[in-house]
Amino acid sequence: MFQSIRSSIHSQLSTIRITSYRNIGYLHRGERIRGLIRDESEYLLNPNGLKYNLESILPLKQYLSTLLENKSQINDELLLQISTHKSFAHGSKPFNEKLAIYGGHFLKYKTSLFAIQTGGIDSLGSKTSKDLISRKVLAEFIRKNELNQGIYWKKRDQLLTDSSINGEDSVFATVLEALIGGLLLNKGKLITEKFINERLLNETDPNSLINIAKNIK
Amino acid sequence: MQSIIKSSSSSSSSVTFIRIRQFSTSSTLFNNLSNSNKTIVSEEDASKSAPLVALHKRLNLPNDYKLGTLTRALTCRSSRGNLANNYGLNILGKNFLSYYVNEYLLSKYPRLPLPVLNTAVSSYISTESLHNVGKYSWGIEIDETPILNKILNEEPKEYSLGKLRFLPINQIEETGITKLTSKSKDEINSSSAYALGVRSIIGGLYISTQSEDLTKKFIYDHIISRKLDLSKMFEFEQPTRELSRLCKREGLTKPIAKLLVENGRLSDKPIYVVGVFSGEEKLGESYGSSLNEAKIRASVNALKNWYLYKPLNNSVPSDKDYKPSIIDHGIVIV
Amino acid sequence: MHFFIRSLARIQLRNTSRVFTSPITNYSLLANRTFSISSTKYNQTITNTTQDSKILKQLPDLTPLKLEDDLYAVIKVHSNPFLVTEGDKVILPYNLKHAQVGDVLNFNDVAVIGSRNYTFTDDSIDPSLYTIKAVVLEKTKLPMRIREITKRRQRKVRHAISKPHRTILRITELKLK
Amino acid sequence: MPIKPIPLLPKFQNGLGSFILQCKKITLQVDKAGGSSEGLRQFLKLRLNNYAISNPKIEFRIVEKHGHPIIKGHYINGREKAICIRNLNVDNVENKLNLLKESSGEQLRKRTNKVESINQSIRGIWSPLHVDPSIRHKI
Repeated sequence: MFQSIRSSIHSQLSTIRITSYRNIGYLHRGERIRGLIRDESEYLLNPNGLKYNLESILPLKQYLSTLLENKSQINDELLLQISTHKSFAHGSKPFNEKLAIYGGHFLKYKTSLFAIQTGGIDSLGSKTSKDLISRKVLAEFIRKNELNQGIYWKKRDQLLTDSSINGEDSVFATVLEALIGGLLLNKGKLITEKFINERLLNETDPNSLINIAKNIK
Repeated sequence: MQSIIKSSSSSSSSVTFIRIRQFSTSSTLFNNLSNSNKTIVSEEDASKSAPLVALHKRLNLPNDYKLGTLTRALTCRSSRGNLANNYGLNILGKNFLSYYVNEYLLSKYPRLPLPVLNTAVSSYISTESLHNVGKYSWGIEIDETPILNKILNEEPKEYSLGKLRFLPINQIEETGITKLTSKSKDEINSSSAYALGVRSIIGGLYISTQSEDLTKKFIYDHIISRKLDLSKMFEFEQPTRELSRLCKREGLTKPIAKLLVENGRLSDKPIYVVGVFSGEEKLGESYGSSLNEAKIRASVNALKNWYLYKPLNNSVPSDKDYKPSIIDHGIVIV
Repeated sequence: MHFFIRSLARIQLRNTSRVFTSPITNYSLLANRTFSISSTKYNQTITNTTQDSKILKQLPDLTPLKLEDDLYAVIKVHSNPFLVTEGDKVILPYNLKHAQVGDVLNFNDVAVIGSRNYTFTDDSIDPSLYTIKAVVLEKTKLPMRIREITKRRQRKVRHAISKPHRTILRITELKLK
Repeated sequence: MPIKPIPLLPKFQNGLGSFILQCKKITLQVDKAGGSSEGLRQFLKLRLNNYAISNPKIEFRIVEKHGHPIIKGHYINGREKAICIRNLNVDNVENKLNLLKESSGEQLRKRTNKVESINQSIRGIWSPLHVDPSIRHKI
């Protein structure tokens, strides 16, 4: 691996040559055989059996298009990253972990300001303000707005059906938080605030977090 | 003498007059009273507390920030008395802090891996860190004087409003007195109390000014402006392997280590400079006293170059003139 | 891939230390070569910028420096040079009488501004190119020193006491405009 | 986990971001009748009010005690500085107060460098291995 060359860095830079490569010609399909590299399209499927491609993000795109109106839309790759959980494909595809952390903090921050507006400083830390952004409510929001089809993740155990145990709630909540994080990083604070005020913390909207949190109990 | 004192206390300055007497006894017999009837301190009472006024001015808090709010921020839930406590302010301050520190780090280093990001955030806003802010940069004092001493010293009732009030864990043991009650769950140590105080002061700033921008600026000035060297926070277990996984994911040519310069190979202190190249691009370079060491160091250097990439524009999403920069694809999973 | 290219460029340029110099075009600056003490307090914005508009200035292009991460500068106080970066403490060997603790100082006599790979030098760099600010942290003294002064073949010992003043500044801002 | 984070605490540098006056409290110890306290008594009567108003960041505390007058500065770093001001006149008392105010509470020490820095060297350390190979020293 090391070539001991006594010449200078300059000559070194010009003499780098790429040596031979091993190219993989065969992608295995069908049953898994150890040592063979599988065809991606075979196993890159979400629990609903949807293939990993840009078409699946159309519902999310439509959902956002009314929000962003005539402003430029979020690019498709970012939307796909937003709807991909870390558990999918062993993290080899861009995933939403950090976006979710960031978006989650923003959501928490905004809901605390919302709680102060409605109930004063003493309402912070109460059960109602905590429930507003619980995993269960956030996941229900994704389901109610029919964004749950195109989410890529991997079930911990295929046999578990209860959504609070098999990880579905957690993954869906992460996607919503990542959506907020992605909007923030791509479009800035104002539009994200608009999104939160119109869609998440809007009392008149039956699908908002406030109404979901009321009904879920 | 009395006339001097009156003239000075009538102004807005922070002067107190205390007659010191020596007492050897101290008392901690007073129990925690219930916090059911909470009162918010009036502005007039609060302005009589010299440490409170001084703290307000020292932190350059705006005039909208009422002294009563500052008193509330310094009153922990466990403190005795019936003053309004900082429970809500603390939560608000915590939300502000965690959002803005996360935003700052994510915008400044978009590719920072999550474990390092979380550690860096907690370096800024952990209890220990905020304790340092409260104690060693803001100079907040703890209200430690026993009540009996306060009475005997003729200390004004309002004086202790400017100090941090909480129920400490390590109460002074008195000889001949056995504590029968078990440890209360409200008891906190001084560093948690300091952290509560600092977070609440930040929460109180928003409550007083209703301005997110002012609060953000305050957080940047006092919390984020401290120096933290992120490049010293990494420890890689398998740097060479991780680098090759990274190159594979990003579609780069497989990384190859090449010896650039060497000196003293036959001596007992040889030195090698190795660069890691992907195709013709140099990813990282470092030195070592053996070829393997230099290669590992070079890989670490390349990984740090990648993870600590700083975009040129330094705006954050909450800025008005925000320009989006790159969005990271996530940590490399080996 | 910016960082790869930048780090590559860095290595290539390290060997050839490049210095861009430009002739002094603004002679009015040479007359006033100390720092000015701003009357503003900390955290206040300063708006008074008086520029001599009669002299046509051709400002040098400092884009390479602007693309770099960290900067250093050599600032001069009463022609005494100090090499500083942001956050450094500068120890002035005297009592800065007119400045109070907490005041902000603007430096306008700067000889060098540079980064890892580039350096810009001038006799006195045009102040419209940079902002360098410091805050007065502390006005203190050195520990008292007693020196024994004797003359040969005489028994008398004189004790010379010295406790000189120091003013300590912190560089709070160092950036190109 | 491939990357292990190492926890560090950030370092506070006063003046960066915000400047905080290090002197937080000054105690003025005065004797009611003693002759050596005359200057301080004058100061308390005539000037303290204005002095306290012009220095709102500092808490002033007057203590009545027998003996020579002492002024004591309390600093954020936890240290104290005490100065005995016996027989000093009003102006000298004020000068001593200014001295306490302008100090950071750090113990007086020798300053060996013109600039004290915790930053890494920006220009880097010179390396003999990176000079032009035609003039590089070879062993």
